[in-house]
Amino acid sequence: MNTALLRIEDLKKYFPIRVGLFGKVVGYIKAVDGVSFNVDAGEVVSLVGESGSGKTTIARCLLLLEKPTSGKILYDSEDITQLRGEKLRNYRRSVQAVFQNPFLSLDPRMNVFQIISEPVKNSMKLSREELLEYVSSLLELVGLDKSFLDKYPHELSGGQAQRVAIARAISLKPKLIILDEPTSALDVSVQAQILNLLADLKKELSLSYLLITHDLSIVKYISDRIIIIYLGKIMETGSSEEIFENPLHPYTRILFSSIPDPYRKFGERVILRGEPPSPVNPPPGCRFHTRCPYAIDICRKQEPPEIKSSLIHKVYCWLHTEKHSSETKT
Amino acid sequence: MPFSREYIVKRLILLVFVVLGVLFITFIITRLIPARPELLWAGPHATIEQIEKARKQLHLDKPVYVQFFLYLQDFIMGNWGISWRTKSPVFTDVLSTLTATLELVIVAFFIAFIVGVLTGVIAALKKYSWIDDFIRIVTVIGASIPVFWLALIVQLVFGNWLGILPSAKRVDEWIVIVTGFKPITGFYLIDSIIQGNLAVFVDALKRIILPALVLSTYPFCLSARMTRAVMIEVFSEQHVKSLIAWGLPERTILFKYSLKNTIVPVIASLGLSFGYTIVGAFMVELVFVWPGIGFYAAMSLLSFDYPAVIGCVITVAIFYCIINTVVDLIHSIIDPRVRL
Amino acid sequence: MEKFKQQKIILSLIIRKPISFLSLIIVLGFIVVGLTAPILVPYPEDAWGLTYNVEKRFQPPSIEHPFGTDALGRDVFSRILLGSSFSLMIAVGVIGLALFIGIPIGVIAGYYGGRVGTLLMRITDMFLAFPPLLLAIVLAATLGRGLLNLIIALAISWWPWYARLVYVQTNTVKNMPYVDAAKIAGLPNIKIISKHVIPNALTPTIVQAALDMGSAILEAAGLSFIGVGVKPPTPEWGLLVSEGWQSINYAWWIAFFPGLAILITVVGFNLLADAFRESADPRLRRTILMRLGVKQ
Amino acid sequence: YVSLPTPPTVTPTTITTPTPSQTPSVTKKLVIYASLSEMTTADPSTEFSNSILWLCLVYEPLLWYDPLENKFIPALAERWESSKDGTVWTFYLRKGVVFHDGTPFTAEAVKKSIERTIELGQGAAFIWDPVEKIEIVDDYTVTFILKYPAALDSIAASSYGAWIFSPRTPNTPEWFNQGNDAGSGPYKLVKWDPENEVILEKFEDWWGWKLPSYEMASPKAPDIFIVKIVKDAVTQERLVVAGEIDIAEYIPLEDVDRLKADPNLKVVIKPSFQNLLMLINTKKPPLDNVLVRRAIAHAIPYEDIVKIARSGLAKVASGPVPTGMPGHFEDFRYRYDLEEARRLLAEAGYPTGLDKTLVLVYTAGDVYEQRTSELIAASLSKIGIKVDIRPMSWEEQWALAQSGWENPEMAQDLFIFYWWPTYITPFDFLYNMFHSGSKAFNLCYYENPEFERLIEEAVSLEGVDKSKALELYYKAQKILYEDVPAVPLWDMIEVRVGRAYLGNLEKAVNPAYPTVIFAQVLSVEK
Amino acid sequence: MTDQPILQVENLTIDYVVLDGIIKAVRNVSFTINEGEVVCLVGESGSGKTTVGLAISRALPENAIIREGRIIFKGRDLLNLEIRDKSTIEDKVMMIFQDPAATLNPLFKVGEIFSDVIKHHLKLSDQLKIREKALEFLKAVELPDPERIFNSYPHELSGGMLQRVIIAITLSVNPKLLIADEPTTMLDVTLQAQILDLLINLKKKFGLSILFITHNLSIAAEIGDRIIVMYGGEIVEEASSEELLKNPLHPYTKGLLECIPKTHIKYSKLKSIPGMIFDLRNPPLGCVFVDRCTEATDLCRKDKPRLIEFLKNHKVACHLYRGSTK
Ligand SMILES: Nc1ncnc2c1ncn2[C@@H]1O[C@H](COP(=O)(O)OP(=O)(O)OP(=O)(O)O)[C@@H](O)[C@H]1O
Ligand SMILES: Nc1ncnc2c1ncn2[C@@H]1O[C@H](COP(=O)(O)OP(=O)(O)OP(=O)(O)O)[C@@H](O)[C@H]1O
Ligand SMILES: [Mg+2]
Ligand SMILES: [Mg+2]
Repeated sequence: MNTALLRIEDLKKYFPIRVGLFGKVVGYIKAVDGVSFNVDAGEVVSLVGESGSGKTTIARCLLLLEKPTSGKILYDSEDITQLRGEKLRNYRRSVQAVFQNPFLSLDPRMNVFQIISEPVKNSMKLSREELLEYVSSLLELVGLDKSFLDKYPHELSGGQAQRVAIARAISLKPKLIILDEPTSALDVSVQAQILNLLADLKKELSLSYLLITHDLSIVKYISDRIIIIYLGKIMETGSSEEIFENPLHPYTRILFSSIPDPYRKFGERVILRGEPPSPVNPPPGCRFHTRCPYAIDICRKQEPPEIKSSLIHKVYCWLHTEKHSSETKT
Repeated sequence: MPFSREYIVKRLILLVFVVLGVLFITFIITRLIPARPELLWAGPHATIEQIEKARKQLHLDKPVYVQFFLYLQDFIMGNWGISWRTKSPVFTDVLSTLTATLELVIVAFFIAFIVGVLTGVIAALKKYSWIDDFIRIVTVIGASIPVFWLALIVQLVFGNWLGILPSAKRVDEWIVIVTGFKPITGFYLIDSIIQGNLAVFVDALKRIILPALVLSTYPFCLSARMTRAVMIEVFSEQHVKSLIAWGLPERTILFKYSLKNTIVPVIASLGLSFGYTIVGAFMVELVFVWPGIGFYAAMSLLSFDYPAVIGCVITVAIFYCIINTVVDLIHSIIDPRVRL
Repeated sequence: MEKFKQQKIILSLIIRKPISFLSLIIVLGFIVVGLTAPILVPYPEDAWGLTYNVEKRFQPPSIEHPFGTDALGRDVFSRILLGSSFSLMIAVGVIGLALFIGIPIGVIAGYYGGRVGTLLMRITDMFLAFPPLLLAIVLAATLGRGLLNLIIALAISWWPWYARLVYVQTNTVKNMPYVDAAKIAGLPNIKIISKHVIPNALTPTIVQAALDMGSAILEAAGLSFIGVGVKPPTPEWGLLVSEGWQSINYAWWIAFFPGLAILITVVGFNLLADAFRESADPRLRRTILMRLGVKQ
Repeated sequence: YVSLPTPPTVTPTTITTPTPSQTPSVTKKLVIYASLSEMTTADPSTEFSNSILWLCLVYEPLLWYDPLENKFIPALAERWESSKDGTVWTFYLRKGVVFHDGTPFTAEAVKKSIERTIELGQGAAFIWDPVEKIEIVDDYTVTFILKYPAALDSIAASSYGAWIFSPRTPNTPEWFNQGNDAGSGPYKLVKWDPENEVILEKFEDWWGWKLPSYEMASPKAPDIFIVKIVKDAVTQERLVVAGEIDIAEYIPLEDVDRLKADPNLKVVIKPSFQNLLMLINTKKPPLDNVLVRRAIAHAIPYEDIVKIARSGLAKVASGPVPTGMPGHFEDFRYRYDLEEARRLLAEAGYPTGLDKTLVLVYTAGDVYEQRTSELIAASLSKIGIKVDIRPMSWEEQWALAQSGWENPEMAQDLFIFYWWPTYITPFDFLYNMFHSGSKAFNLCYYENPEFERLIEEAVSLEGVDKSKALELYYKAQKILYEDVPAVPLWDMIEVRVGRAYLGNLEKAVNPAYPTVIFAQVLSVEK
Repeated sequence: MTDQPILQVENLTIDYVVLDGIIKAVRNVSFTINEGEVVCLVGESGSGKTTVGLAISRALPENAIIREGRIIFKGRDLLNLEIRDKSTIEDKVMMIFQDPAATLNPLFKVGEIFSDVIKHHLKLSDQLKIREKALEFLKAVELPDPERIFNSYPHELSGGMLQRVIIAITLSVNPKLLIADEPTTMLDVTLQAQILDLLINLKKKFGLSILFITHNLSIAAEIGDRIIVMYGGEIVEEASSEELLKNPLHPYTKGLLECIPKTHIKYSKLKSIPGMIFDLRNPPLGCVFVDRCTEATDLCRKDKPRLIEFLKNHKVACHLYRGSTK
């Protein structure tokens, strides 16, 4: 696909487990274990999965905060881990991020002006006045006024702080913003404000988002494409509509039915049993088989193949292979 | 056991490294800082030949790294040199003085720990009351008192003015001779009990009270303050709150549940304070004429008796390391999350 | 019952404030006196040990000599007063030097990690394995008596604490999302260290260090007392106690008052530290507990 | 005061020992003596330091010397005589003496002991330098042939290196330092813990006990004598006041008056032959200028130093030979006169004082030296001489001073220094501190051939012509007085504090044997 | 479900004393819980939900002061109860907490704590019986291998399992009322569903009443019979869950409902509530929501609206609904 802004191919990230005085490696946490997807320009892709499924790790790899164990991350058909000099700077500018806890992502010792202007100062030559003007305009864009310029993070509310973080993220005019659970630390009323803002900014600045979350209600609201991930592997991916209307993977279905819904009464949901297994020794075959109510023999032995339901709706599940689809219905 | 054999092995390796480190530092201090170490080593009244001999003995004619290696070798062979003052091997000197100090330090730590934890618990329970304020002020003062000065004052007041307790020596010679007391382990309190010698026991006990109390001031205040702080912290932790919400009696919550959580950091801080206490013992022993390693070290220090000083330093450092290992072991026994 | 409890709490908080205030007064007083003592002393010659007076030996406290006179007939009060200057010098010197060594090591080891970091921290651990005061004593004895040597000896036994504290702080700060944000923005390491890591990692250390000055005074006095500190006739408090020890049966005031001066000063610092701990943010509290050896 | 921890039936100084050998329990007299410094070695040949304290009780020399009455007291020798030229000395030995190991004492022991001391060549062995050879005439007569005339009676009464010990024991340094003794004296060594205590027990077979008229023995002498190391004066005072020890060696001097008033105590004040000097580095400018040295000598407040440093318990020195010793003269005191000092300094070319700060070293921990140093510094500052006083350990101080022979610039300027005699002769003071042959202790780095000739001649005359010898010593000291290589400060007056029930305490102290208490003459009255 | 109130909270007002002032955390809160009913307490962070819960369990921290109010449980005022020992009350109130990993003392085995609770409340002393009882309840919360869990330390169990253990502990003493303080907030969506499911099943099985505290209106609507909305330490609205969803009255409740992303509409503007909560040390004179309310009038600023039953079984505290009571 030529329009792909960012292309991730078979990304793996293993964290070594070290013990002892000399840090002997006794095993690996397979946080991300062979993930491929792409983010197109102007698109919102959501990465959904339970805690520990590797969502943040993928994001950190994309942000060059973590070095992938293997696999490629292609930007302009070049592997970003190999980028140097101007190209690297260009990539850095194009991909920005907003994190979960706004208070932790703002330096407590800097005021709002310093926070937002820091990346700008680093990559553009602006005079003090220009800088002030630019930062003010960014603030305006995220719905804050000039009076915030010299406030410190602890003087801000959660929502305001997150707006500042967003202003910082857009200050370099990026193409893609990675949003790692941008609202999960905020109260519902504030969450809505931030989501609105993000939606507005996307339109105004023609941004792409990679949204990381485990809250499906947000996903439905904002994203074009959804990737369901479990224990470092993709389970299902497809357009937002397709997945919501026709979830194929059992895990996806269970996730959906787990979302509390004020308009649904209790008792109609599928309850998932058990806990996610450890990423150190992920189960063989399909990773989900230990908790899957529909698991059949082959799930325990062999990794499921990719099944295309439509051009972009893919699922990794034995139950949807020709051979086994009949068994699903039982 | 909540700790593995590997852990013990690891700690032993660590101990070796620590001793190596200490030896390295002492090597630097004794061989590289003084302008002419052989002069110091040969001691006073040394003849030219003796100085030359010392030079040979210190391997000063060899390159520095060879010197260090040979220094290590000597140390491992138990060849800690001959004290200039006592003319006997430092190793035996250190061993013979160690028990006196250990007896003093153990008694002091025992007092400090028991009384300190109790005081801390009271302060934590009576948080913000006048009792708490009082304890706070007393323990802050206690932690700020120069131990040598306290020793002098205590000796002056109790020994001289009030005359309540004897304020010098470990045991009275007369009683020792009268009763035919013979030290076995070197811990007089234990030895006298083994021999059923009440008179020596009482005398030794009387004589250890003042120095031990003085020496325990700092660890006592430390453990009281730690206990209070940690206890209050523990009280605010969810697991205590949940027990309260579930209606368990206060006694159980306090003495069974909270105390256990409190004890680890308190012991850890005590272990850390061992370093200060042992140096405190230098001064306390000096003032109370207590024939321990602190007294020995202080005397050696004043006469620049290098072999003896190094021997003491290494011994204390090894003990410091051992004590911190023990603290870790206790931690692992108490806290199941810690696997060693 | 509930009402009573509240009154108790409020009362206690009110009591705490004056105590904290008092501690502040003591510390500020100490600093001011330490800076101005050379001008203030009533008998400067006595204070500097430039004189003696046969007639005035061992005079008990009086109006003329509030703390009495010593074996050489010098005014004890003057000597103690001037001693505060030396204590201040020692405190600032030791802490300053220790920070000067400890901070770069802690920051480099914490931020860059890796081999160099491990090596630096192992060296630090090696020093920490030494009982702190003991190292200072041996060093002071080797270097010889004198103010500067005393400061060097104490600082060398002191820096590993700060190195470790800074190391831990740096490690925490290094993993904070705001540092990640700076990295994402493409800031070079030097800038990240100077703008984010140092300001955030150092504040608790600096506060801790300032409050450690009491301990520095206490330990310096201890060294002088056992005879490896400053040399006479420097009116350092520990040395004054040691000199007074000789005549304690005859003239208790010579040893008593300098000890009291140490006590009051150190209490001032420790009470202030206490007040800080009570009101400080949990981050600072954690670091203080860490210095006490509490594993978090 | 400290309550006595003894059981009520036991009096402080008499205790009952259930010794298995003596079936009925006997009451023994016990005396504890507190010593400030720890013991050094137990080898009588090489010991040159604090162990003299108990060696004097365990071993005996041929003679004792009482300098205050200027007489010798026979010990192992009953009589002695010398040839006219003072080169042949004959000693007639006491009969019926046995060593602690049971060996009878004969001339062989004398020869072997002294020869061993000479052979080992350590400690005070130099005192036997004049001896050419020792000849055994018969079992109880021994003759010393000397290379040059010398006062061998004084040498034989030396406090160091003159002990006679049993020829039947191994007599190696190791054997001695394991706590064995080979003496013949009134006490034998029971416990040897040089850092804490030394315990001596009465040797019942000592010849002196059986000799009622012998002045060095008392019928009520202690049965057990303990030397307890108590390292500071304050504690010693406290212990003796509390009755936990019987004799204190060192107490804070300002307390002497108070202790004198205590009816339970007895304070003995006796001159000693220990003196304190300030050695001047005569090789280092500006102190190589004799005028500067003289100026310094006049700028030292001798009287005040005695009052402050020793609470008056000392005498202002007059020359390096202490008061009371032969060879001491009263003519060598410097006048404390700041005007004169300033004048001399100006004459030397320093009208406004020295531009260099002088380094004065003294032994750390010695309060008398410290106070003295501080006074000197304070006083010299008045004539424009700045002094930096440095407390050092003796070892450090001495090592620094040693470097002065090679490189006087590196060494200290002023050195506060004690001396006390090995045996009673002015030569010991004058040679050791001022003769260029004595590199170890001539720490003024003083070289004066005329002076050296004078004292060498004087010492050789000591055994022959005492008055001529003294005349020469006078001349030599006159030279020192003018050259000022050192400033003698004070001659010590010693203080011992004992419990009141100790009779003869005064008699038990002898300035020729510093720090020794002759326990055998004590009379325990309770 | 009967209309018999098992718990009546009247005029509960609670302050916290802190170094720099007094936090007025809960003010004039009154509500009831009927037997067998699930009442949800909903509100933003800091609105005083936990404080109310703790007050009912009589487990408020030391610096909390109950200014006034009564908490009547089964006819007895829990606040006036002279007896310090809660085990003497036959009908217990038990509480479960937000963070399962922090609820159990990490230094003790699960079984040890479990046994102590049973021993104390049920006055049992036979270790075997206690153990039996514990295992029975561990089974009841659908934990696999109760024996192993009984002998485990808390850190050896995952969050979901721990929350089940805690539920087992609290249920083992036969409580009549269970206070669940955000028991699922720290858990993953899938586990959250498990625990909610379990709670509802157990409620039926043991005939419990539950005060369920949450900030998630969706959850509240799903499991609650009745919902109480709190804001800034006061109750602003109270109604059955259907009624509240259908017909929210208070502007705050309305806002909250509109904030929840609607699953069916995409990229539409979400409604949100502007502004932030006031400083709890200085609660406003008038309505608590006045600063963020789009419909606020002068009256709202001056006069505090009382909680009135505007519709049947639907109470609201807002001046908009003055006068025209049903
Ligand atoms: N730096 C690291 N070192 C070791 N393990 C790590 C590291 N970072 C993440 N992990 C592990 O990798 C796995 C995936 O973590 P990740 O943070 O990517 O999950 P996540 O999907 O973002 O979860 P959450 O929803 O909790 O944020 C987890 O098991 C985690 O413990
Ligand atoms: N122990 C305490 N000391 C002081 N203030 C407290 C204490 N506990 C709670 N508070 C304060 O009281 C107010 C109400 O707290 P509470 O915990 O009841 O709110 P909540 O509704 O449960 O919030 P959350 O959703 O965050 O749990 C808050 O402002 C909180 O900061
Ligand atoms: Mg994450
Ligand atoms: Mg809460």
